[in-house]
Amino acid sequence: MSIKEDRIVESLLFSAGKPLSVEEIQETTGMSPKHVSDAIDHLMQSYNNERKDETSLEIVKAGSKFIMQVKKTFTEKSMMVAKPEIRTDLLKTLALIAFHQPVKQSNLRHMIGERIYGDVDQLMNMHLVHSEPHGATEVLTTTRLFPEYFGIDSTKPEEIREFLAKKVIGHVVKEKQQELSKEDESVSEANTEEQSPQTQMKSE
Amino acid sequence: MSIKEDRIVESLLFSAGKPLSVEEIQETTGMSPKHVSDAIDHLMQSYNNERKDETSLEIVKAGSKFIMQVKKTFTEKSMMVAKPEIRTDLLKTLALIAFHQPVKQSNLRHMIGERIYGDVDQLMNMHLVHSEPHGATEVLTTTRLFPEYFGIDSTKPEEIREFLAKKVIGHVVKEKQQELSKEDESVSEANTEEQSPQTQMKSE
Amino acid sequence: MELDNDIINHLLFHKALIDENNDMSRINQYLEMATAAATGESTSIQDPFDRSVFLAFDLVLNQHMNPWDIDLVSFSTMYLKRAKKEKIDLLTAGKIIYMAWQVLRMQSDHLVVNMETKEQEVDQGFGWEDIPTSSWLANDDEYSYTNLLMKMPQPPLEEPLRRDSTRKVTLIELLSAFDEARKESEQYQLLDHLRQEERIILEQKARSAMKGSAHEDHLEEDVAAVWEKISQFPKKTMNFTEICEVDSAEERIKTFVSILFLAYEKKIMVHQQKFPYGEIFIKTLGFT
Repeated sequence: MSIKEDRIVESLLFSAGKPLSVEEIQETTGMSPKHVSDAIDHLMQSYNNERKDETSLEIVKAGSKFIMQVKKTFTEKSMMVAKPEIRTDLLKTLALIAFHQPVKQSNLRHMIGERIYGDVDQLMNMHLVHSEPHGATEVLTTTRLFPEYFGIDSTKPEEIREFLAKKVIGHVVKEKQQELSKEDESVSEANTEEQSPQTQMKSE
Repeated sequence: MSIKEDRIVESLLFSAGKPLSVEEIQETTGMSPKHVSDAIDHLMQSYNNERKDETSLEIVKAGSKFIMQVKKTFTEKSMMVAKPEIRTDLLKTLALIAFHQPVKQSNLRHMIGERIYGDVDQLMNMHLVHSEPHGATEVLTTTRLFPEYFGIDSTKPEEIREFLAKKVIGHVVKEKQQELSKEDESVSEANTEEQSPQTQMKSE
Repeated sequence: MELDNDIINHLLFHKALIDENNDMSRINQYLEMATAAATGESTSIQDPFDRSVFLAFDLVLNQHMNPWDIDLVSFSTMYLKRAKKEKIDLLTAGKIIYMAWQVLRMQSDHLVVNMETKEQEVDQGFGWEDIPTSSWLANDDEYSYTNLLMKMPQPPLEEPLRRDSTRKVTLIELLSAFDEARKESEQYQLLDHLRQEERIILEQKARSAMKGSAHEDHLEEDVAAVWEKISQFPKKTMNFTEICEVDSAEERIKTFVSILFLAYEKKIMVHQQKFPYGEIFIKTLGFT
């Protein structure tokens, strides 16, 4: 039943949300490697060629694995609805660590409470934060993965901190500018409204 | 460009991994509500009807939102890569609340015992159940997330109740039918055994 | 397999329910179908009436009989009358009601397609919607929704399989998160400060109230004794009455004060549903 096997592999590639190897698909489905490869071939043929203009999705080879993803043309919009891989609470804790590093865990507890312990565990599991014993507490820094992840061109904690501080200032300034420009817009809108009767009068 | 809009909405439904409302799609894409609804209609028509046998995916209405998900027939195989989150016991408690809602916590305690307190806490943490103080007890209802989470095409308690009743009766009917068909089999087996010597005799 | 007279009688009875415009030949057709269906699962339904009802629906569902050929209004009235008078196998009844739903669904689909409003006919008298399925399901009997649900191996709710995918977080999001974290941290520190001040005041008040009383010496012992009872309790949750075995005012106060202390020490969680005289529930924390 090759058609049914195509469907099973399709549902797997869809639900995984990450690249899957032939072995992984084989283990989950119990299909033979040949059947898995055939199914992937059929799906790629269908998605990327036959139905190319009738779908926004594609199946591509990523390294030795395969992934179902949104075509490049459509990524910009779809990115906006996708879930971020670090949930907001955890991201806040990560940001605090990155900005205050090297920072004692006990100090962070004073800042945000008991939550810090669980958060640090999770961030360490994600290899984004490193912890070093220091007396009765732990001193936290970001790992080498951190600058890589956020595209920061430095691995030194002090430089990362500085870079982020500058960015925050820039960010705040930019936000402020946007607020101001919005106010400007509403002012100019008000102006347009004022002008429009004149324009009407002119056209009359 | 309705075809391109279909593709954009498709890519959004694919990427979100959670139900999206027409408003959310509208905000992300800048499309008009009418165009968004049209695109969803086209996609549902294509996935769920025209290409029904050529895809393992479907687009369903979940509460008042929409989501792309794996068809039930293929879930079991793909479940291995994305495991279910809620344990059976808790799902049953939730199914009780959803059927009897609005229901007093004290009544549920009579049905399933002390366990209800812990279960309700967990379901509330998952934002699937809402609790409202009512005299000495709490009155429980399902939240708006409930139909979204399970892909139930209604937000009305009566319709949710009917959905659940059908599922339960459906299960009972299926069980009964299996019992009956087993009985039939054993009857027909017995018949075959009885007949076969006769057939043999005739052929002799 | 032979059809018994009862079934034929009941099929003839169905003839009475079928639209008069249909000719007699139809019933012969049904009889033929029934002969075929009789070899199927319907044979194991003992009650002839149920069997006939089953067959009637089976004809619609499996033999593609026109659903409008069964008059549900008169049929349901007859069926309910019978159900009230005699004890009917509820499993079979459930099955029939479920099938009736399906038939009703087919009828309504049919109705939508035809755009012919037969509403008036349906509105008169008794309809399937009047059958109290919800009360049947909400009852406390063996066949209630609750009991059926608890006996099912799988719950009626299934988690659909959706895409488990996430995207990377951007630097901008990290910066915004910092902005929010900074504000939240300020609020947290302020609240924490207030909480500590409150705590000190409360402790001072409690100490001065206890001073000189006989309770002061025994309080720690009392708390330890109650904690011992709670930790030896087989369940993680219990209520006040279970802990306070001796029913005297002194014992109740002793237990109650100890519970408050244990709650303060975060060893237990205390909650009450009916305020102020309802039962007090105790839940142990951080111990197994």
